[in-house]
Amino acid sequence: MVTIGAIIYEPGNSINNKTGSWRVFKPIMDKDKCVMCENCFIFCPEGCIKEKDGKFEIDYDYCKGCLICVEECPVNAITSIREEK
Amino acid sequence: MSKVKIITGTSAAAEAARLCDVDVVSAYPITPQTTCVEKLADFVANGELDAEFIKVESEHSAISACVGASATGARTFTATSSQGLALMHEVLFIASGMRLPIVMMNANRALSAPINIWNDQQDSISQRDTGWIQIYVEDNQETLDSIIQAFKIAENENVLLPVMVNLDGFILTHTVEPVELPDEEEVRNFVGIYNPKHAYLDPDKPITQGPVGVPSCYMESKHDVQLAMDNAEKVIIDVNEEFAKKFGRKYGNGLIETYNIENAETVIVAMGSICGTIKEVIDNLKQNGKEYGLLRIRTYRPLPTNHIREALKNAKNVAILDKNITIGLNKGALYTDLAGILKDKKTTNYIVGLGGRDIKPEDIEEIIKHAEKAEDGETKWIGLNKQ
Amino acid sequence: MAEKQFPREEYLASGHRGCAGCGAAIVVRQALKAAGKDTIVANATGCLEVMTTPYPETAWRVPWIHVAFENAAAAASGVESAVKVLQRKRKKYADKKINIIAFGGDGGTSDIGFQSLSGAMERGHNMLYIMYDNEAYMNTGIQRSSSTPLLASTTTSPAGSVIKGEDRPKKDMAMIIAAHGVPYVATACLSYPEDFMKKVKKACEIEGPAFIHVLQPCTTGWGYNPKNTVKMGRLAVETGVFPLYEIENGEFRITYKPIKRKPIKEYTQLQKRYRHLTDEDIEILQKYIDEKCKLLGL
Amino acid sequence: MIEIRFHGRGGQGAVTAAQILAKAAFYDGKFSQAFPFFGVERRGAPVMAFTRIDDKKIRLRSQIYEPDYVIVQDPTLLDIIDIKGGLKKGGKIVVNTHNNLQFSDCEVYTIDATGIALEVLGLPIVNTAMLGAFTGVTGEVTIESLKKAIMDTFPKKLGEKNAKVAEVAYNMVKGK
Repeated sequence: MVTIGAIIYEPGNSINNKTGSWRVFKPIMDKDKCVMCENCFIFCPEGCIKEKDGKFEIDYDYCKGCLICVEECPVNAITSIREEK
Repeated sequence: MSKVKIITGTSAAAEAARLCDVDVVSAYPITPQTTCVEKLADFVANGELDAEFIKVESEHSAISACVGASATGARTFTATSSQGLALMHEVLFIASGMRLPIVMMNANRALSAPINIWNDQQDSISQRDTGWIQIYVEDNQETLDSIIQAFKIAENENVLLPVMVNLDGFILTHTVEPVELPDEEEVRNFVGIYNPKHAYLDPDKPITQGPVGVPSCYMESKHDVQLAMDNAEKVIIDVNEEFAKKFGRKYGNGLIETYNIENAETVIVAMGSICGTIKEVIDNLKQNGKEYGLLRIRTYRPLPTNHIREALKNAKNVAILDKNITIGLNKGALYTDLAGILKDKKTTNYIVGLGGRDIKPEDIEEIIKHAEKAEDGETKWIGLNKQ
Repeated sequence: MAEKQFPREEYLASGHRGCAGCGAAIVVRQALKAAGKDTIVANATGCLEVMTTPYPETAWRVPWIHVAFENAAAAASGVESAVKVLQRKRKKYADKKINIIAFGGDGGTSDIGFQSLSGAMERGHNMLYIMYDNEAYMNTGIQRSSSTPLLASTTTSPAGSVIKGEDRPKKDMAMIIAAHGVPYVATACLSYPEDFMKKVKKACEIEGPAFIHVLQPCTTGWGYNPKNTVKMGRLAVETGVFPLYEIENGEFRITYKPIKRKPIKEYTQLQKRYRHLTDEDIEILQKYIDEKCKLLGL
Repeated sequence: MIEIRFHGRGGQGAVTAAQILAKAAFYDGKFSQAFPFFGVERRGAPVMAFTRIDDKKIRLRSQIYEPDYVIVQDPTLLDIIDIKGGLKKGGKIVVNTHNNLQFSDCEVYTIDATGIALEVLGLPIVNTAMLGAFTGVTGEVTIESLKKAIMDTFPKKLGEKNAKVAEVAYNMVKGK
């Protein structure tokens, strides 16, 4: 069943698509090192770095492993490892 | 209170849009449509119509803005002709695919080259597969009435398709004749206020319109448009009836109109203003004891094939007139559409009135004579200058 | 840092199908954080549209419409007019101020959508057009657009033995739109989110048409490691390849001035599209950029 | 059904005249139709317009080839156009000229419409004078309806003046 005019009524339902499976490299965040500069947050193409209890964490369901966060972290709080599947 | 005015077809179209209280008009001027948008601009400038008039820079943008406005939930009107309609081509599919009930007046005009501003129906016929309902009118009164009906048809929840009301360029657009303007309040009660349940752009209820139609949904989406077209047949009939009850005028059953068809062995099938001339000829011949009939196709899309077959059940010779030509087949589009459903009849095709070539009563008589004697499937160009 | 710099609301949901390291997604996230919830988006055909809306999935949490490639500005014109008239006639939107934002790529903006954009800007619609510029037709496989920079190699301006990539300089869209006399024009880059978001806010607040030309590095089209998307944008600005400025009611202002411009080689050497350039070619490019920067006072 | 052909030059209001006549006939309780012969002509070029009047609804959509009447707004057209072309036997022609004219097989009426227009209107716009003359000569519409049609075609003051022009021309030919 397609809706009339193929209109999508569920905003942001792309979250059903878990893009984390695309990942080859995996960023690892050290919350203790994090200074909450918000660089990783604002530069993440996936919007998958989220603030929880005053700290940022990576939602691996969607992280595609581009590693922009690793590159942009000024305090080296994020490092990367090979994804293990 | 209704009142009668002596006005052109384009004025009748503009008056209809005003009566329907359209919210957004987006149009680009092109001969012979111009006086329609000029009049609408006047209405807006003088406060007679509370609408946004978008003075776009092309027909492509005209229809694109209509799509944007209609998708937002506004009642939307545009008008164009010929090259302008051709420029809209790709967006016409989008309007129907997105199920937006835009209403358009199209002044039927020939397509270039050579450039020609005069009447034929090649422009709208060339858009027959775009998913728009197409109505072809016979006179200026029908232009006005059809645009009012068009909004009611387009916005019907079982339809939700755009409608193109086609009137012959110059022959109707620039001809003045008496047109009854119905009472504004009555028209507004008849069409109601457009308040779409399916398409709107509202930050409180965010929806996504015009997504990527992946192969797993595209066919279904197109099939739905076809189903909506099927539904439109009944809605057009109902709206025509309801309109007749309220305003005292009707156009056949809304889909087709028959004239003197019961006892006629030879029946002409045609669309648009030429049908008036054909009726005159039929009446004249009747005085000499000869019976000929006319089947006027009012809605070309959806093409009411069952109604057409039924109307022609007693006919032997069916002469199909086309103000367009499918080059490479030497047939008009109406003929190619109908030949398949009229296999048990002798059908002949007449290419008439291209690029403003006048169609005289004698031409109609010639067609009738030819249709009676011709072989099945013959095509004849009428009024072609011989060397 | 105690103060939260950027809004936490996400109007572009995760799960979209952009490449890892996609700049377009960053642009949209930043723009919508600045514009806020009461925003309607019109989107031209392109990467952004395709990657965010394969039916039945959408990444958008604001009302969104896509019509075709060349008409995002025209469609947005229709949306803007409809919002205006529906507020006036039908009391819809509860008298809220609604931001109308059109997103178009460089092809959909500077090439095929140029006419409809010019029309919309000239007509004075109260809307913001954001050109997300990745400097080629990335959606169809990296063909050159009029926004492709000088000497960049694309699939239709390939670096060959006779011709060294794109032979025409980049079309200056911001200045062209400024010539329309619109109240607000700016350039921006995703690597400078405060600057970009401030500009988006301003553009939304200003009555009338606004245009922001935002540079959006593209990992696939430019040929660099995805982790470098932000770095690449920063280098474009630091080298003067992409200056950041705004023109507010006709007044020109540089919004970011590098203390000392970096040599463009630092920018080009990280990208596959410039891999064919010799030192002499880079010299030509450097000269061209120097002249452009001089004109702008950089 | 009667059919009327107007000859004029672009800008002289031949199309408007055809429309006013259609309106006048409608006010008389008849059906009518008016349309231009639309070419690519610009201001100054010869133009044609047509009016049909009938007691019943007019359905015919072809151009007019055999008019009952011809109205010639500009005497200089006489040399370049076959204004009599297709005129029905016994048909009438009304010409704007201060000269005497004679044609075979038809009645010709002349009137110095330009003179009247200049005098009453102060402008050489002759279409309403020609309509007044046509009405006086043929009686196909009433002068009252013609004046009403003129009044609601133009803005108030101009409408009054043009109605006056029509009346002067009407009286001049009436009973001639």
